[in-house]
Amino acid sequence: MKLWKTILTAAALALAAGTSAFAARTDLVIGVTLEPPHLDPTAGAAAAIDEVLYANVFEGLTRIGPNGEVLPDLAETWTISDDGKVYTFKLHTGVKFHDGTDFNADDVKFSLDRARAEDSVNAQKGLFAAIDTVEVVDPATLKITLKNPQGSFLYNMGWGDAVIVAPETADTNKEKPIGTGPFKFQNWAKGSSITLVKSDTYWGAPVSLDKAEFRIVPDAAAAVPALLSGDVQAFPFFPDLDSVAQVQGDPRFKVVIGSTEGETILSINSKKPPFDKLQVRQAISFALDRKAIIDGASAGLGVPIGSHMSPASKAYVDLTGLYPHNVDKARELLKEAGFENGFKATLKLPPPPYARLGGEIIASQLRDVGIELEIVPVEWAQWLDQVFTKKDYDLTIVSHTEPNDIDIYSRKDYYFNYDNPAFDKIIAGLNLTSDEAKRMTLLGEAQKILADDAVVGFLYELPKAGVWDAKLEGLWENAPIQANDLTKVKWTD
Amino acid sequence: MTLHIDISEENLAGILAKAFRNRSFLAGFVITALVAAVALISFFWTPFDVTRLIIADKTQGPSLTHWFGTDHFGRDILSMIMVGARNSIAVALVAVGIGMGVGVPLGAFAAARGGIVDEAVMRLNDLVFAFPALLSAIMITAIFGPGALNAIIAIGIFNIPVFARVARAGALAIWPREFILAARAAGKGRTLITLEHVLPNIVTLLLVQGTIQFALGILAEAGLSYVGLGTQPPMPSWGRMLFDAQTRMVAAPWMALFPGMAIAVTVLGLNLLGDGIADILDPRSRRQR
Amino acid sequence: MNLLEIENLSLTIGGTPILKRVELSVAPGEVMGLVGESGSGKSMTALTVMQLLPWAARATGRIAFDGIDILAASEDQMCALRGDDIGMVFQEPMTALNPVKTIGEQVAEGIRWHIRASRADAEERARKMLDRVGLPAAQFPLSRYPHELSGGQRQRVVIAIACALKPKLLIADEPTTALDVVLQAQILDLLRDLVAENRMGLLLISHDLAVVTEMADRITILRHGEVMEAGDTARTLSGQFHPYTRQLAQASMHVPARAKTQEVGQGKPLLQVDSLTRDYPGRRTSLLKRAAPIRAVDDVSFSVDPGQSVALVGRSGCGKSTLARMVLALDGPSSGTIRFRGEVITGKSEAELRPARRDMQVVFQDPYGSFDPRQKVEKLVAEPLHVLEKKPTNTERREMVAKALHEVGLSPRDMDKYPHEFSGGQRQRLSIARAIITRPRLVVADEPVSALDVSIRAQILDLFAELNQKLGIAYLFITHDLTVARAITDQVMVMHDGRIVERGGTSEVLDHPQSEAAKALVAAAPDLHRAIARRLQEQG
Amino acid sequence: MTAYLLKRLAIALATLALASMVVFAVLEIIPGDPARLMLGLNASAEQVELLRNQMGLDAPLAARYLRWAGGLLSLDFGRSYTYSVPVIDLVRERVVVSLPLALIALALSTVIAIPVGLFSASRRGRAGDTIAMGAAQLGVAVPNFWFALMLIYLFAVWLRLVPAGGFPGWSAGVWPALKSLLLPAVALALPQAAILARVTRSALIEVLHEDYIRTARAKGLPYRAVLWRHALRNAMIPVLTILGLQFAFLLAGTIIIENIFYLPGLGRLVFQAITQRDLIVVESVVMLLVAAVIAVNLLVDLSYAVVDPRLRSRQ
Repeated sequence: MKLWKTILTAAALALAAGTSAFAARTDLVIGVTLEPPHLDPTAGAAAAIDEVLYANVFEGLTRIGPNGEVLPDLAETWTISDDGKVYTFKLHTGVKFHDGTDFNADDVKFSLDRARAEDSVNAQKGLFAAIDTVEVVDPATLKITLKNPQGSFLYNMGWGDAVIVAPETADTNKEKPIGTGPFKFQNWAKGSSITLVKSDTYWGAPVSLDKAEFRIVPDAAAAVPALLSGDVQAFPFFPDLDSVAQVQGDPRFKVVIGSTEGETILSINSKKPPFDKLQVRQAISFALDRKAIIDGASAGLGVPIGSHMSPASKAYVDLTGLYPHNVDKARELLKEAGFENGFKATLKLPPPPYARLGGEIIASQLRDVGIELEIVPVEWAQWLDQVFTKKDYDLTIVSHTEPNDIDIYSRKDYYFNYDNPAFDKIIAGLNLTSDEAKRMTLLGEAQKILADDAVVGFLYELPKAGVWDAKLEGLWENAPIQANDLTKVKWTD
Repeated sequence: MTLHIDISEENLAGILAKAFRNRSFLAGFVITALVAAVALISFFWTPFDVTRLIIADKTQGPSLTHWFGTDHFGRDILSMIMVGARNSIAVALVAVGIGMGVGVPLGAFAAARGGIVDEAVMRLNDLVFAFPALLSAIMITAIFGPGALNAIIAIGIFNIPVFARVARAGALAIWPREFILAARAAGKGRTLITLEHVLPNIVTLLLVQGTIQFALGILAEAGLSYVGLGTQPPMPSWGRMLFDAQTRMVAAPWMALFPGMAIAVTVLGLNLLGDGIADILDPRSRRQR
Repeated sequence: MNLLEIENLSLTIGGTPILKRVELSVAPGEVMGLVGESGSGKSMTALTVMQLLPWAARATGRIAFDGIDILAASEDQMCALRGDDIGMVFQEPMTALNPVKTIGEQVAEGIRWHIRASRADAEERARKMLDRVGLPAAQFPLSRYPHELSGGQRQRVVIAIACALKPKLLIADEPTTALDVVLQAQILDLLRDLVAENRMGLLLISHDLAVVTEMADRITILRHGEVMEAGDTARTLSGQFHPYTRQLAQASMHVPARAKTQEVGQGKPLLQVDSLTRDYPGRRTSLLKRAAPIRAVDDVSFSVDPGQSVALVGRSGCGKSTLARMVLALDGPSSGTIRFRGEVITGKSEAELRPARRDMQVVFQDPYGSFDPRQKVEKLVAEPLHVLEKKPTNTERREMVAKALHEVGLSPRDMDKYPHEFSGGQRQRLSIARAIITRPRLVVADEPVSALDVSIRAQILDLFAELNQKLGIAYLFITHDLTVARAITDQVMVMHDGRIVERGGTSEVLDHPQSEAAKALVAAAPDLHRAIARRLQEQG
Repeated sequence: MTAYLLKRLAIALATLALASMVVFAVLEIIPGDPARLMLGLNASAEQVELLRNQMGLDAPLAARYLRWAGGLLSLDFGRSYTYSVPVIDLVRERVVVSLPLALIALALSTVIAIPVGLFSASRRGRAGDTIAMGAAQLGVAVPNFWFALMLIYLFAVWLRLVPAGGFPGWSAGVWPALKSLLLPAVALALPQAAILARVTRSALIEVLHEDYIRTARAKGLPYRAVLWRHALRNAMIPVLTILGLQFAFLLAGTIIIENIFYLPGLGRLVFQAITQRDLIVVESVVMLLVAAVIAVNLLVDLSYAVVDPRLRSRQ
């Protein structure tokens, strides 16, 4: 065996001769699971777009840092008026777009006005809802007036959907993105990879990579071989959590388990009988064994949650003790609700492994309390259509990865079909409050209400496992937003 | 291609005696019977309950308790393979049933009528053959949703032209025979002749094709389940098990190894059986040995 | 010194004895006839000489060819002999040639292989050889493919392949059995000339005593793998000392005892055919055009009286089988009418035909192919009962089948057997039983005895004759064999190129043919009496 | 000959036309609204309606079919919903992966299968035949995706001889590109080779029973020469038939293999397009594959005529 391997490897080396270089590497192949539908972050919701372009090709006024903090970007500094309504941004000068044109305040005004226009195709128009006017003071100064104070405004301006684009190239960014970032777009081999190269005209601190290729590896099974064979050197979002343990022991790789903003929940259609009964929903919560779910669906890497808030958040309140795994209690509650003999329902599962695997486990756990679930796997297209839009479902599993999104429970017509005026009031108050302490209290109350109502089955915070070559440094450990910021990435050789 | 229809001139006892002297047939028969037996036993007994997930026991290697190890949910793989056998067999069997049930009458009818009817049936066949089977199966399951039932339909549809072709070719080889002329001279109509004389004489041909399609059906079910469009959990199926195993190849290779072997062995058994039947019934092979 | 010397040859295939102590010799320039019924081991003897036996075959004894011990020869030595010193011609010309190679390639191949001739030389020699066997360059260039040739032409190509290198010994295994009598005569002439020209030894294998008598200097008679008798042809056959030889010779010349037919003609004819024509569409020459239609049956009229036995003779492809199928209402005519028992049966539906079918049955040539092997005799023989107005009960049916079986000389106990349990002759009896079960008035028999060995053939002809007498059934006998026609029919119709060219009393037509077609047929037909007479005459 | 070819051509075109209707009809009933998918979670009903209108999704069925079919004829396949580029560009990018892959696999399978089939047929019943055919039986029985997984772990992960997957593009050089197609080609080819070897063997054995083989032997040709000169060409028709079927399978049935090796080929394009409801891509690619299958079958029909003079002269 061993001998064979030696011989064959020698043969391989002979074949591969001439391909290796000894100087420190300046190229990187990053594995991503999903291919972006197009390359314009201001015109699509897909996280895959940001994963390639955010901070690399496109930049905003502000940006989100590795731990979710707001950092200055194209805006060098800013001042906020006392009433919290007027923001004055001082922009960097000497910034050029990749097509050679200059960047100035007009571009910012254009970008923001375009994003909040009536016919805008921006996927997150809500980010700009508070803006009243955008004024160009001079080419390096911009004044934004809000309709009312908004605590999260600077954070909002750091989203990928709020990056600055040039008016000349705005319409062609989907195919050929032109931004101000340290990397410029080179090539998109559809279905295969997207290549970025270093921009020579970058205004900021120079990056150390010359070339970055985002290789699309849609099949989780292919991730490990791709990594082991050296084809791909980094998977910031490693799709195959079960194999993490095995890669962990390998000195060639670094494994980083970080947090995300993904609250993974068992969504319940709470208007549809029997789920309109509180006892039924609570019974489901008691029936769930979160540890088993995390072990089975996320390789034991997730953190259990008791409400819709990331444990990493300052506002987090630990409510996991509210519904401990208790089959007897669950059966009792079902009996109270009139379902002594249980009932049947469907569980629609979108494609990600956390949903498909978690679904199997949950089906098995609910069977223990008498609820028979029929598992219906659906593609994202069907999920959006049937579950999200038409609300034609009983139960589903999905991870809500947007940061600070507890307000979704107050949205009218959201697919949970949840309606609680008390909760809506808290959210409304939250929007008008910029005082940090007050906000924390309100957020705590909101979490408590959701947990008490057992609106959905709160499962766990989706883990992020990053796996990359041990010689590589500078990649994000956590995922406050879904992005692969390459500005600080370098090889240490 | 000429088609040689053997008209066996022996009775059942003779054929059976020959069958058990044929190595292919014997090996195929033993394997197939074993798989069928395992599937049957699984209705009454399996080493472990496959409906219970015991996450604490997940991905354990083969041991004395779990001969083939456990899967990512702590289920016993041997038990899963046993239960999965009935699913694989059921899907393939029903798909062959659909193919035979529709294809054979169609092919026999085309051969009996000839002319425009024959042409129409054959062109319809061409049409189905023009669609790559797996691609179409994926399209069908995409329309109706994944699941064992839709997998059966998707696989079954593509069995129809296969059986139509075989039945037609077989029937066309029978129709010019003198005994058919004799039956026509006796005033029998096409339908009656097809039923009384043509079909009984192409049964063996269909049987051989049946085992081949059965084996292909098992492979197809595995393929569909492997891309996640076949049998759905919690029902175990071999392809589904491979689907679950694909991301755990390095960590838990036994999860892929044993279901893969179950598929290979079953398909091998069926193919050997088909070969054996063809061998036994082909007079030329007799002449040689 | 003999060219080929076979001594004490025994052969087993997979343990089954095929040949037992066979002795045979062929001298240069001599024609040795090897005669025997099917299964006697004639072909196996030839294949042993060629060493082309199946793998499981084991031969003992001695075969010497030109001083070479064939049984001890290596495969390489045999390859050198085959095609060079020993040539062989097979029975089935339609399948003996490779369909994807030109006749030129196939004839030249052996030449190139054996004498390492250049392609051009080999082709030139092949050309000459084809000219010699009667395939002139103008009509048959080397680039022809086998499928473009007729059966007789193909057999000439096979002979050209076998004789291309002027072998010392030619083995011809039933070279004319698949051909009609006229072609048979031509091919036999060709073989005779080639033997004479090159002083070849010829081992001629045949089941037909008359053919062998005409051709062979000496004769060896084989039965069940054993030599029954061997010797000078004329003396052996005229003397008929050995009982088996006598049995064979008599069966070959057998004429069933028949009382002269009832001179009928009273009332209407049973079958009346008027201006019957059948065209087959021509081949498609392009998407829209077709060649002119092929006329298989051309304006044929005749009638058959009740109880009358009529022969329809002609060369293969003359249209006689097509005519028979139309009479049986298995095929529709392009124009013309057929009346049966006075009623028109052309253009009728299957349901309307039922009454006619009751009175009209058929016996086919192939005793193996005419029974569905999946069904038992009872069901097979009872098949025509389908047309009865009243379906018989099970008991009635068994009784009827039993009676029919009895009438053809089989036991009613055979009812529960499968066809494969019967021999060829017995199956033809079954075939006849099936034909008479509805007590028909007309039986159409398409070459009913041509696939049978002579001794069996004699028995079946007797049965036909007996049934004709006993049940008054009229026959329409389709045959290419004039002896059969002579044996069993009152009237003969000669068919040529789709037309009936001559009709008359059997002996009248066969003894004094008027038309060219009939004359050719009669002249070509081998006749044992005549052949023996000629042999004796030659020897003085 | 021309009549034969014209007839085959006419049948092929009719099948193609019929197939286009089937494809169109089938995709009409796939659930899932492409417009909704493109706009994502937060789009309003009006936005979705607007997009549907822009994409021409609200036109009547027949009109849409005619527009689509007409487009196909002029090689205008429309624009991808998800990538918003012309479908023809997508196809062009993918074909340079799928076609070479299929061709390499086909060549590989032929090169392996024909000699093995010849070997087995000429040694029928002996040890060599039994071993070769046993291996072929196994080859047929093993699912190719499972085989692919095993290959990856052996050659890419353990021995690191070839890449585990991905395609560097032909611009990266012919050798690296070929290297990345090697393993998938082997995974595809071996099971096909097993089938082809079995067909070759049985076709040869069938032919070896023919009378003309005896004629050739009686000519003095040694067995080997008979096998090559007389048997092989006659056995080509069933072999060609299977080759034709296999090419169709290889070109289109690579969906699973392309996913395992993450090759950007047509199979994966269509698989992704189905899940993303990029119907215009699905329609076009499926039609393209169907056309390829029909074209290959036509080619096979043509090659019959080359091999068999009986067909050539049939008027």
